[in-house]
Amino acid sequence: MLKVDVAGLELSPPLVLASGILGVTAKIMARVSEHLGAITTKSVGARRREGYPNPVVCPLPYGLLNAMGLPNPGIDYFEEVIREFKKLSKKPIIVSVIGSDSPEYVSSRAEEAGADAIELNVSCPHAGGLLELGMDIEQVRRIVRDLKSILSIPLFVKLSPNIQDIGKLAETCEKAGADGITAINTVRAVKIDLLSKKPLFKSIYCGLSGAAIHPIAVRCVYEIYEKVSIPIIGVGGVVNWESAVELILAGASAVGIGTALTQDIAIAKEIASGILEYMRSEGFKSVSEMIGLAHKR
Amino acid sequence: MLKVDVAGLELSPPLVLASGILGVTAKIMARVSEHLGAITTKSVGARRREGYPNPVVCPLPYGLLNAMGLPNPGIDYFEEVIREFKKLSKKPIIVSVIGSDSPEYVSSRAEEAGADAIELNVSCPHAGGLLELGMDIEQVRRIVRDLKSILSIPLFVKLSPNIQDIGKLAETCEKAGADGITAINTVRAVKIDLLSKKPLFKSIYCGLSGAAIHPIAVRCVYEIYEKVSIPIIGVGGVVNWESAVELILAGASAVGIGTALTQDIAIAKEIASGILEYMRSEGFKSVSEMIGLAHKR
Amino acid sequence: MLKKVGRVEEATEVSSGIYLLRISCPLKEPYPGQFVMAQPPGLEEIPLSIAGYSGGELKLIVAAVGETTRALCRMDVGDRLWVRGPLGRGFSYMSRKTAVAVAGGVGIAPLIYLVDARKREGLKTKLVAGFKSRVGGKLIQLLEDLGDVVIATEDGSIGAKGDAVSVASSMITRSSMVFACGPEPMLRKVVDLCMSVGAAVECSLERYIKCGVGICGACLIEGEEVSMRVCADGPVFDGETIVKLSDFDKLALDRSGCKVPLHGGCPSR
Amino acid sequence: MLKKVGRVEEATEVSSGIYLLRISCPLKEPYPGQFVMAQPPGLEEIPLSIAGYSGGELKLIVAAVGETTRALCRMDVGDRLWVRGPLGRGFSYMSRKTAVAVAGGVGIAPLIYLVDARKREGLKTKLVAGFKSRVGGKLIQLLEDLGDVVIATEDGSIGAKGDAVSVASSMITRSSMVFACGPEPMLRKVVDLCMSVGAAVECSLERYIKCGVGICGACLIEGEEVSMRVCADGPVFDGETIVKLSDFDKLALDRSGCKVPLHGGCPSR
Ligand SMILES: Cc1cc2nc3c(=O)[nH]c(=O)nc-3n(C[C@H](O)[C@H](O)[C@H](O)COP(=O)(O)OP(=O)(O)OC[C@H]3O[C@@H](n4cnc5c(N)ncnc54)[C@H](O)[C@@H]3O)c2cc1C
Ligand SMILES: Cc1cc2nc3c(=O)[nH]c(=O)nc-3n(C[C@H](O)[C@H](O)[C@H](O)COP(=O)(O)OP(=O)(O)OC[C@H]3O[C@@H](n4cnc5c(N)ncnc54)[C@H](O)[C@@H]3O)c2cc1C
Ligand SMILES: Cc1cc2nc3c(=O)[nH]c(=O)nc-3n(C[C@H](O)[C@H](O)[C@H](O)COP(=O)(O)O)c2cc1C
Ligand SMILES: Cc1cc2nc3c(=O)[nH]c(=O)nc-3n(C[C@H](O)[C@H](O)[C@H](O)COP(=O)(O)O)c2cc1C
Ligand code: FES
Ligand code: FES
Repeated sequence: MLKVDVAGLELSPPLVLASGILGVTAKIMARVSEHLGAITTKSVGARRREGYPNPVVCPLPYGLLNAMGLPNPGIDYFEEVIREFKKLSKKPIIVSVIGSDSPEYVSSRAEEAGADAIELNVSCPHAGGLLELGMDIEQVRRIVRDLKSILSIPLFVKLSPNIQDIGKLAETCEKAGADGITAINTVRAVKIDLLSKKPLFKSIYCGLSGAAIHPIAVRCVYEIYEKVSIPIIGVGGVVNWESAVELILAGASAVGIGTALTQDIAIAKEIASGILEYMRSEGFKSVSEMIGLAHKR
Repeated sequence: MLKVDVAGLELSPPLVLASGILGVTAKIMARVSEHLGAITTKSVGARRREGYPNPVVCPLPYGLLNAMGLPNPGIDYFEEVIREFKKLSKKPIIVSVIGSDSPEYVSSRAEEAGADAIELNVSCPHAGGLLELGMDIEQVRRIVRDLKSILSIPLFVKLSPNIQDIGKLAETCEKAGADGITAINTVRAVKIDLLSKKPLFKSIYCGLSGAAIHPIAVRCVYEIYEKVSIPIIGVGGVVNWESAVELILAGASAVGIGTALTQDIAIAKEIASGILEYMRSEGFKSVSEMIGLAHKR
Repeated sequence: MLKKVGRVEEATEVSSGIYLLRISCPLKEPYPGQFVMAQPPGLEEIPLSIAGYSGGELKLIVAAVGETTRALCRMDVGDRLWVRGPLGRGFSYMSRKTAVAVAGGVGIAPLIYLVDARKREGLKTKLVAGFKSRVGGKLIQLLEDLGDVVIATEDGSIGAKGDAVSVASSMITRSSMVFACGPEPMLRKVVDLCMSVGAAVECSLERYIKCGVGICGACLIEGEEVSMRVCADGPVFDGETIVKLSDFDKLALDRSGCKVPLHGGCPSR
Repeated sequence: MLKKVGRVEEATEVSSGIYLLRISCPLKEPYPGQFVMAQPPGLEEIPLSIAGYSGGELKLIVAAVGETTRALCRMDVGDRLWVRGPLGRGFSYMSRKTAVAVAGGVGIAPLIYLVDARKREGLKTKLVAGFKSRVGGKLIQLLEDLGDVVIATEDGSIGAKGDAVSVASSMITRSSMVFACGPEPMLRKVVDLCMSVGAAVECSLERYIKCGVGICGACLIEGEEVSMRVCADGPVFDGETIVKLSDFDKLALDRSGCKVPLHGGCPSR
């Protein structure tokens, strides 16, 4: 009952590990994948990056601020991680690719290594120039088109809420050939340190995730669903089954989980069983009946 | 010690009632003004509006969703409210004016009635076409310029976080003659009702306020401060003195309080004394020493 | 107070157009006089006084007067709705050993909970429930189960003939604490009488409720030097406050925020 | 666990380059073996084991090895810093009546709290604290105040001569529960010895910590079929788990997420 097809990926349950969350080694991804339908890796580029110095997170009562800075070992190293994951787990692996660091090269290497899909990250609000990139509709269109011309696996584009019209950008991605949209990345934020009286993070800007951004994620998914017919992976503030179901009703075919893993690494299990119970009590026979239902007049 | 000059308004403490919060009658504004430096009225237009039907709010653990729909009696009625307030209180009254409903007419009537400043609302995320207006840099420039040409009291422009480059928009406002910026309005959101499986609000879209948006408000104020030299009234998620001080260090000359009044209508008192204590312990002699300090290298 | 899902356990017509709803919905223990915002899925959210609460079960007394209340009253067992509360400030119901409660029409709702809560604390309350005309046997039964009850109808069709206040007046003059809920002209009479005999009085008032949490300003009731939010400073106000509220029994805000005359009794009935 | 402001109450050099910090900072009562992320204003946030906690006062034992630890050690009374914690999972410190604790260098930090917490519960612990060479009198005093302590130095300059494990070995073989913290080559010896004599063992491990809340993946330590987050599944792991961790004493992730050889002992010292 919890099975969905998302751009050709079969996900059961319709829950995905969000990018940047533990997607570092094959073994941890295999461990986390147990209760999920698919996993997304951390965002990878052509070059190795160490990310920003500590502090890289600041927990809030209602979410998390982070400025990791896209640490990653580079695709030359990471393709081995992909291969190893494919040996350890049958779950689809979506490889997140940094949009500003040779995405074509990285994506094709990832595909060769066995990636089941690529997620193009054009939306990190504090690193890699991705905020600016993700807001430049022309550039996004070009990258998506170029990537599609070389890839045979599905391509998702991960969008930022820090944009005027996310529906329009999603539409552009669809027209350029994207197979799906992932929304949302973190919301651009700043934290001031009351002791140093300076921004807490060395990068000044950081990203807000967790419960606080859930109503924003639902809005973005709702807006995107109005504009495109490709599937949406809804991400942002999913902390329980209710928040997951809201995203599905708003238009998400599957739901990503990130920050909530700080509460419990196996939280997806609970979320999946909550969705199942909701479906039973409301008389839904499949997840696909629920997708985008909030748009029906 | 808590006195600041904001575009010619003398505020003590540097705390302002945010627009749409109780700013309906002269008497309630007078009551609330006791612990504040100034009050902002609800947003007023030329025509009477009833707003959306209930539900108009949905409390969250970390904030509030609202879709009031800009209810207001229209300026012909409201100018009496302004006059009455001026009799009841010595605190400055900032009259919020709906940007899409004859702002020139409304503002000049408000000025005549005794308004100490006008706040141009071009940023409601769910009503009055203000979301679209607030994102149209050319229109905002024109309205600001036209208003400035007829007003002799200071003009603040209230901006939305639902925009790509809030710094640039603020800069445009400054160039067009605005005397100050108010940031931010609520963040555009959607809530899906799991029982009806439809958007909870009749307007579909709603606005997120309260603690959840504080790091976004700090970021917006930080970005605006980098771009303009007119004063900023920082609003969004101020729930205690710490959140108020963060906004000031990020660049706000004064701080608006909205949703936090659901906890305690006199919360400003506590916030003011917290700010004072922080100033004493950190050796600040005036609020102005703190404004924008986080930008100093 | 977050919105919570309630489940209808019973919806019975206790008198013509007046329903008793039992809803299972765990809330923070409410005080008598507090209210909830109730919303049947897809319809409006409206304020309703808490007529009872125990063991996670909420009781409401609803008059079917419009779309939302009618929908509520038509709900079947097992149907679900949104409930937000308890909201507002209730009666200081423990303050006196004996008291009189005066209800007009469906204003009975919060007083049922009050009388019951006082009974559980060993405090006595004489309840005078006034109606226009004959009411259903189930409602009468429900009231009589509470203890010391006098029913009054304006047309004398059952119980004492006359409005609730005149029927209650002798009890009020002998009492030191009076609680009341009903149309404002009636409440005015209660307050005036209490002030004249020196009895403490608390009334539950009504205004149009939007946010219910004290920030939108829709529900203000004011006097020369006071401005009160019915949803957050009330809905229960004491006599000293009420006499200062020149809006009382006269003016209310309309949905746009204009202050307009209160038509008829309760602004919302 | 939110960031909280801590206030330095004392910063004393207890041995050359090793400081005892007392910080007032109300935390959720920590377990021995848990750690905090500490950040002097404007500098990095680093992991430090909790060396003691009572009545809102946190004790840390810090080796000044780099910019942040040096800054911490130089702090004056009244200076403030950010503290986030307690984080991670600690020792199962109550599980046995008697136990041996083996420390290498500043690995002593969590064991001080462990021994003290056990003492408060009436449980005995023999502490063997090994150092390269002579340590300061204040540190020795601090350890001796805990009770049953043996000091070992590799050069024999004070206490027993030899590394902590060889000095502790006879105690370990007679014990059923061993706690340890120190460089991984030392911990390996402890684990091997414990496994061979059938004693239960728990070690506090270190890896580069970024988020500290189990979501960034910076601190993974792995084996053929296990992947553990030092910050959230640890930092304390039991012997059964450690023997499955082929990374143990061999590999660690660098800051980019490459798995690289562990140079020297502890990845972070
Ligand atoms: C604090 C408080 C407690 C109340 N307790 C009860 C109770 O226990 N039992 C009961 O039957 N009724 C109670 N009411 C009145 C009840 O809220 C209205 O009867 C109900 O809202 C009508 O909704 P409707 O859609 O059925 O009718 P509509 O046709 O929408 O309106 C009918 C009348 O109800 C009023 N009304 C509608 N919406 C609201 C609102 N949001 N706030 C206030 N009035 C409104 C209208 O002004 C109109 O006068 C209470 C009102 C308040 C303010
Ligand atoms: C769980 C845990 C508990 C610890 N407990 C203590 C303790 O009680 N007392 C103590 O003195 N030290 C402890 N450490 C080690 C301590 O964190 C490092 O010594 C400190 O981070 C060095 O920072 P620096 O800026 O002074 O030095 P740098 O010059 O930045 O680094 C010196 C060494 O410390 C390591 N290091 C730097 N940052 C980190 C980090 N974020 N996470 C892990 N290692 C890092 C580096 O890899 C390097 O090997 C602990 C480490 C961990 C993981
Ligand atoms: C610590 C952390 C690291 C992240 N790293 C990435 C990343 O590398 N690439 C990416 O596309 N998104 C990244 N994100 C964003 C998440 O994938 C997700 O979009 C966002 O956190 C919202 O979901 P959540 O509220 O469930 O966490 C990161 C988020 C966090 C909290
Ligand atoms: C119920 C409600 C009504 C509001 N109405 C208005 C309004 O009429 N005009 C306006 O400019 N902002 C309005 N706002 C936005 C607030 O002024 C403020 O910008 C926002 O709520 C963020 O501040 P807060 O987190 O302190 O509430 C409203 C907010 C709320 C919660
Ligand atoms: S209903 Fe909003 S203040 Fe009372
Ligand atoms: S430091 Fe981030 S998972 Fe451990």
